[in-house]
Amino acid sequence: MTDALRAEVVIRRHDGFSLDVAFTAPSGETVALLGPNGAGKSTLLGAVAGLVTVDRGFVSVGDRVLTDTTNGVLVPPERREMGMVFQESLLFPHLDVLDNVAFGLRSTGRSTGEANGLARRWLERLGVGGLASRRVDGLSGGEIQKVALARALATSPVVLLLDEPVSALDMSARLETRRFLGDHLGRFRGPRIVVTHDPTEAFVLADRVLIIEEGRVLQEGPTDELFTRPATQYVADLLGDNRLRGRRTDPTTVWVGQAELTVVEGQTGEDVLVTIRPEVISFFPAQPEGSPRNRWQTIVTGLERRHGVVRVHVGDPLPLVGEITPSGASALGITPGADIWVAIKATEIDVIPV
Amino acid sequence: MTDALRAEVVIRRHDGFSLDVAFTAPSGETVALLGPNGAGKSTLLGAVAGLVTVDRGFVSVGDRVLTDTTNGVLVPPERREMGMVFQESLLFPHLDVLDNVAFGLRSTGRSTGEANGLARRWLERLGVGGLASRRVDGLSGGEIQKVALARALATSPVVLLLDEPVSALDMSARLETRRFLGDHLGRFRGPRIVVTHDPTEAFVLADRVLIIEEGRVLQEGPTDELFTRPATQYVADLLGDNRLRGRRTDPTTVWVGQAELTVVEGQTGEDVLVTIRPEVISFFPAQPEGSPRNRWQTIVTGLERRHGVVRVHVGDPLPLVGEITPSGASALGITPGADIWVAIKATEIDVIPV
Amino acid sequence: MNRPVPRLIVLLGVVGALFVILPIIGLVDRVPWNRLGSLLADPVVLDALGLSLISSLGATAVVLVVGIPLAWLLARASFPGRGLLRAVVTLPMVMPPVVGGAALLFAFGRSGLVGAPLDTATGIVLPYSLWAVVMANSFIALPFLVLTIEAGFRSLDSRYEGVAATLGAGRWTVIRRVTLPLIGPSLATGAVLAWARALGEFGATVTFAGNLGGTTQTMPLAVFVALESDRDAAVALSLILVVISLAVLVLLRDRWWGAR
Amino acid sequence: MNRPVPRLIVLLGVVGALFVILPIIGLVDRVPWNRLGSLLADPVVLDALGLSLISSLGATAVVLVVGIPLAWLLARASFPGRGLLRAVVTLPMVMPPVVGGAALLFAFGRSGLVGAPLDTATGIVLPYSLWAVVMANSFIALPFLVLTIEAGFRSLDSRYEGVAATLGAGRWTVIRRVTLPLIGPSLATGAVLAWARALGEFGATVTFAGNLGGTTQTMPLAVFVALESDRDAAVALSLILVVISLAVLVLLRDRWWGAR
Amino acid sequence: DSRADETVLVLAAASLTDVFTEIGPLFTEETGIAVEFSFAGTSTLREQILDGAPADVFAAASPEIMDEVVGADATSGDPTVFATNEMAIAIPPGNPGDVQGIEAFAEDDLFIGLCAPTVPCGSFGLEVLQNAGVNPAPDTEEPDVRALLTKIEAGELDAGFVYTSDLAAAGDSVIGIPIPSDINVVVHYEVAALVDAGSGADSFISFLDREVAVSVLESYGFSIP
Ligand SMILES: Nc1ncnc2c1ncn2[C@@H]1O[C@H](COP(=O)(O)OP(=O)(O)OP(=O)(O)O)[C@@H](O)[C@H]1O
Ligand SMILES: Nc1ncnc2c1ncn2[C@@H]1O[C@H](COP(=O)(O)OP(=O)(O)OP(=O)(O)O)[C@@H](O)[C@H]1O
Ligand SMILES: [Mg+2]
Ligand SMILES: [Mg+2]
Repeated sequence: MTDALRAEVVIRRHDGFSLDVAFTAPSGETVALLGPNGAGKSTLLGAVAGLVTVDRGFVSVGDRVLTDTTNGVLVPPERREMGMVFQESLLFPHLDVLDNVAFGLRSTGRSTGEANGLARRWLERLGVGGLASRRVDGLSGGEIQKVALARALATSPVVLLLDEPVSALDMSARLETRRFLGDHLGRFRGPRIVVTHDPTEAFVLADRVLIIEEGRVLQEGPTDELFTRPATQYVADLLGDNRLRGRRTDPTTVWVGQAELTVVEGQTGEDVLVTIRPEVISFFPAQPEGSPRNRWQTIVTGLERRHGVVRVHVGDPLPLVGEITPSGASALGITPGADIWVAIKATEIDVIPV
Repeated sequence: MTDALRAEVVIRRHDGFSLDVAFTAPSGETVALLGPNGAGKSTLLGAVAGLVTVDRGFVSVGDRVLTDTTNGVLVPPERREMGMVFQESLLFPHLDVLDNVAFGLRSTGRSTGEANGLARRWLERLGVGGLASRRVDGLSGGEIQKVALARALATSPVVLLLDEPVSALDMSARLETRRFLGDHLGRFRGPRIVVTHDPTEAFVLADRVLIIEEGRVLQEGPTDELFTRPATQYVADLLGDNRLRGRRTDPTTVWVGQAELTVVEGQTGEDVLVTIRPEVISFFPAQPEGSPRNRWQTIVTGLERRHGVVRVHVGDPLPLVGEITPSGASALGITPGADIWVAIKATEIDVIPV
Repeated sequence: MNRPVPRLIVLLGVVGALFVILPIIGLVDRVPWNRLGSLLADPVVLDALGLSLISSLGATAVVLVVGIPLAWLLARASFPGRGLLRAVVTLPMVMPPVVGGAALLFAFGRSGLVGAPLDTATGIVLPYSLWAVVMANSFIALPFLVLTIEAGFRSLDSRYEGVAATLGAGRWTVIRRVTLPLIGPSLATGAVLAWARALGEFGATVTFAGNLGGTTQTMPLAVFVALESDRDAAVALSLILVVISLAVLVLLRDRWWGAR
Repeated sequence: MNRPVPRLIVLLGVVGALFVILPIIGLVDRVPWNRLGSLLADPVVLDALGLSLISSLGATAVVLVVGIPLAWLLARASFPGRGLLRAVVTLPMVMPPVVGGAALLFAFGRSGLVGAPLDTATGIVLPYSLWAVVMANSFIALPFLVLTIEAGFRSLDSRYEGVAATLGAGRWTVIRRVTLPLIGPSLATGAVLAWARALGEFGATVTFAGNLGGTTQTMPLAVFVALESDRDAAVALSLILVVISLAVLVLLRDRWWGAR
Repeated sequence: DSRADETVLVLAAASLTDVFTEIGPLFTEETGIAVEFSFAGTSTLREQILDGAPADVFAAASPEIMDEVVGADATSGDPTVFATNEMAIAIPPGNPGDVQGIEAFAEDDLFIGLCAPTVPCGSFGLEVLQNAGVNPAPDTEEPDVRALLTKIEAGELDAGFVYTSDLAAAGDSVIGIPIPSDINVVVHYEVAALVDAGSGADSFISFLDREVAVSVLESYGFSIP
């Protein structure tokens, strides 16, 4: 933990947005930064890198204080040794691809020859060695992102800040780059932060996850813990399962918002986290008879096919996602907007006191 | 089919890249355009929209010929009535959010008041009504993409061309926008093309899929057909399953590249498509005993967690992906780079002559 | 991030500013303040002031109308001799203005290349009129506008124009609502340079248009004539010119420069 | 997409170009070609040519050194009176150059605000030297450079500078390798405008630096002197000036304008 | 001798350019003193002198400006008249306006040029017109005689007043019509040494009265008082 990144950042904007986040990214670990659009993820990375003015804040790497508003410390970005991949990539339009990647190397004192050699190797490592002499403005979206990644990694920074580094990559390049990043991040000794919207990415790349929303930390912790115990609906949604907070009003009844669920017996009056795995939800065209204790009519709000199953999103009174086979879906004639009955056995609902 | 979009586009660039694609997008249907980075997807959309010069080509919507190099027809982009969302969004930096969305409406003759009213409604529909008076340069990546989408949809174009319209959106916004797009696209009468790297998106949004690679069409067809019969490795990879081309050298042996597979009996000498569903692949820390006829040692090249299962990618001699439970994965201690044994029962391998 | 401005930049910038400010202070220092009132009431001065404003604004309008298209062609169209054309357009800046005025006479004067046939055909003689003043000012001011705006066109990301076209904006709508606003800073700068240069124009004007109070005598001409006999008046008139342009330029505040 | 250029743009552009080209043809038409050789061999002319090149390039260097920082401050720093400072910097364009020269005398002349103490302290007298020519040229050329470059700074996407900083580039590296290249077209245009204006400078130079053959007599001054007596020589000298600047400007080919 | 490395700097009115350029070498040959000239408009030279320009001699085309300089104590001796000039009518070759005499200056449909009343050639021109009883209809009032001459030579004006010395210098490019001496005016060119002038200043001033200088002055159309 000697070279952990510590950051406390407070920013207030005139338009009402404010950011107030504190976190620690241990050395040698990857933190995935998740959150909805406009949550403040890019702003936070900018503040850590010293590019965004903070109203109040503290940033340090190990013993080295980079920002400390109370003591007036503000190390400029170029001396923070932070490699950053920007969300919009921002390749230098006046330089070709190789010079873009060599830029940091030359800025930090290497000879042109050495810088170009290293830059070329980085481009090759990212599978875009052939673009070295290309102008930036003819590159495809994915090519741009790979070059931007090479540019940030080439300077061997102490801290890595990656703002959606693979969003424009095609699936196989994404997998490859992710694998490459995983490898690279594994060998990289410092702390690293990866902004992503993709839980898979978080799971594969990150040791810890930091979730922010509207400029506040919603949850933080080791990846596994977070995936098993999401604290909020947003986090649960993000991870794709039905995890809901509710309250047990009598031994076998839990209220989640407007919905009453019958569950396995427990202690009345406690706040609980309800988890309903998508597979356990059954759908029927009309009111079903039989064992399931929870059944209600609702409306299909969305359909998704993911890896061979159809994920059915339903609306009020309890927004849930269930999973059925494609053939089941077509037999039921499920389409967005259709009325449908949902059934869940009480024993299939996990209820954990919180 | 009266207003189908027909396009034949031939472009040759000095750097060796060439595009030679022909396709039809039927009216009222959505075509997903998939392909690896640099395949020519954005270039193709640009050519259809009249923004990119073609060396040879023909573009028509219904009876209306928009490009016809043999007859020297070239309708300028502003009279093609094509709504386009660009990969880099390209919001006008000199206009605020509302004016960006109102731009097209005003350009096509509406009064400022009417245009602003409509624009405001589109922004609200996309969940960013609150940004109306914001400058473009402070928007987050996701906000930018939503505004760009509103801007393109607001002009009620005849053809929609969407270049990765949701890549910067967070998961729930993506789902929502996708749902919204699905809705909107469903009501939209003309042809529409969506570039995406996400097969789920293609599956959910598209009626047809067009896959290009290195400027050539690899496969085209209705979404379902494509998902069940991908023609190439790239397509199979894209869809996540193990579909491989091989050759049967004796009744029960198929060679796929360097790998020999024992399969159910068939006709010697035929070319076959081999499909191995990820679930049927078993993994062992050491050489397994027992029924599976196919077993070999390999190396883990990647791990992905997708919806509750761990997808294990393995390398030579046969790159495959298998799926196991997280607990199984941790019990086996699977990590990238680990040695592992793979076993597949012969009866689980589908072999289809091609 | 608001980083402190590097000292060297401040230092050099201040030197640059002083280099302009000190002479102006020197000028203000010599102004015969007590005579300013009577000079400002002098109809000759008022005429000159009016003519200066009209002709400099007229010239600015002329160079905007022909200069923006010319800059567009230089930046965007490719045709043989483009580099040469750009260089030729720059020449009015390099020629001593008196020579520029003579060249205008050779071309548009009564016995000039174009002027002689024009006189024969229509009886119109361009020199000695307000038109001539505007022409002389335009000739001298054009390069400033063209080169500045051409630079603007060149640094413009032309993809925005494509975006506008897909949104249904025709050629002219794109130019009006996308291209020109995007090159706003260059446009404003070019116009200001052209206007200011036209306002101070002396040599070409006096040579091509002559100097007749009330018809072609602009402020710089009045200053020059006054300088011959009445130095204090000349300084005072210069001050008036300076104050007026200062007022106009300050009114074109920061945002007119079109910060992105 | 290579769309045909709109006719109106071509038409206006051609009008603009002809407006410059016709007078230059008129000028070329009057050149006494047979005397060109002997004029070019005349040591007075050669001196003037050399002085013009030295002083205009010197002035360009001076205004680049102080003008870029000044433009930077005007575009980026915020301080009270910024709008006023910008307007003041524009003034040398507006003043008749002869008045500008007089203002320079008032400030830096032997009995000027700064010149008098300088003379007393060090015995250095600025006017009537090559330094004075460079100063006069710089004074007149500065605004062109500053305003053009300021526009460049304003349309620059400053995020690129942030990117460069995260890659380890210090203040000066960023300026040298990102900021200045990105405003390349403006920089080139500003420098060309300043150089061309300095090359053609007459009024301020003759007033502040005098007209001494071999010391302060630049080409425009030589043209002035020739105009007194030998009109043909004056036209020929102007042509030489025009051809030289044409050559330089054509050599600064398209790509020097830094197409993005 | 000690004069060899001495240089006289003469600030001279622009209209003296030719004649002084020719006299200079004669002066040096005769006295061994080098001479340099700085030619500019008389008023520009005034600015430089009032600022303390390190010059030795001032040769002005305007007695008024000379008076101003004297009044500012910038001269070391009294100014002396070394040459005179007269006004003449200049018309372009071919005489497109069919100008026969001073009466043409009143014709509205001719293009008539004068110098501005504030400059010497303008005030003298007005004096001539007054003497002739002609009410002029000028189309332009040029800031100096050179500008006027440019327009006449280019055929842009039908007639204007210039100095006889200008006619001599212009050669065939303009035609001169003399003005009867009863209505003409005489123009005085004055020269004076400046304060702090070197000893060469007086040598130059007195050289202007010598026969060699006088003949040069006369060859350029000047008269000697
Ligand atoms: N310069 C700015 N001025 C005003 N508001 C800004 C500025 N920069 C960002 N914002 C606002 O601050 C909020 C946070 O923006 P930020 O870019 O950090 O979001 P994000 O979490 O990265 O979102 P996304 O996933 O869409 O990229 C947004 O609402 C954005 O509009
Ligand atoms: N103006 C141009 N000049 C030269 N090459 C270009 C130009 N535009 C695109 N290319 C090249 O053409 C190829 C196709 O580019 P295109 O942008 O169409 O790819 P894409 O399929 O959209 O990729 P991505 O998924 O990465 O966005 C790329 O290799 C790209 O570098
Ligand atoms: Mg962001
Ligand atoms: Mg693309």
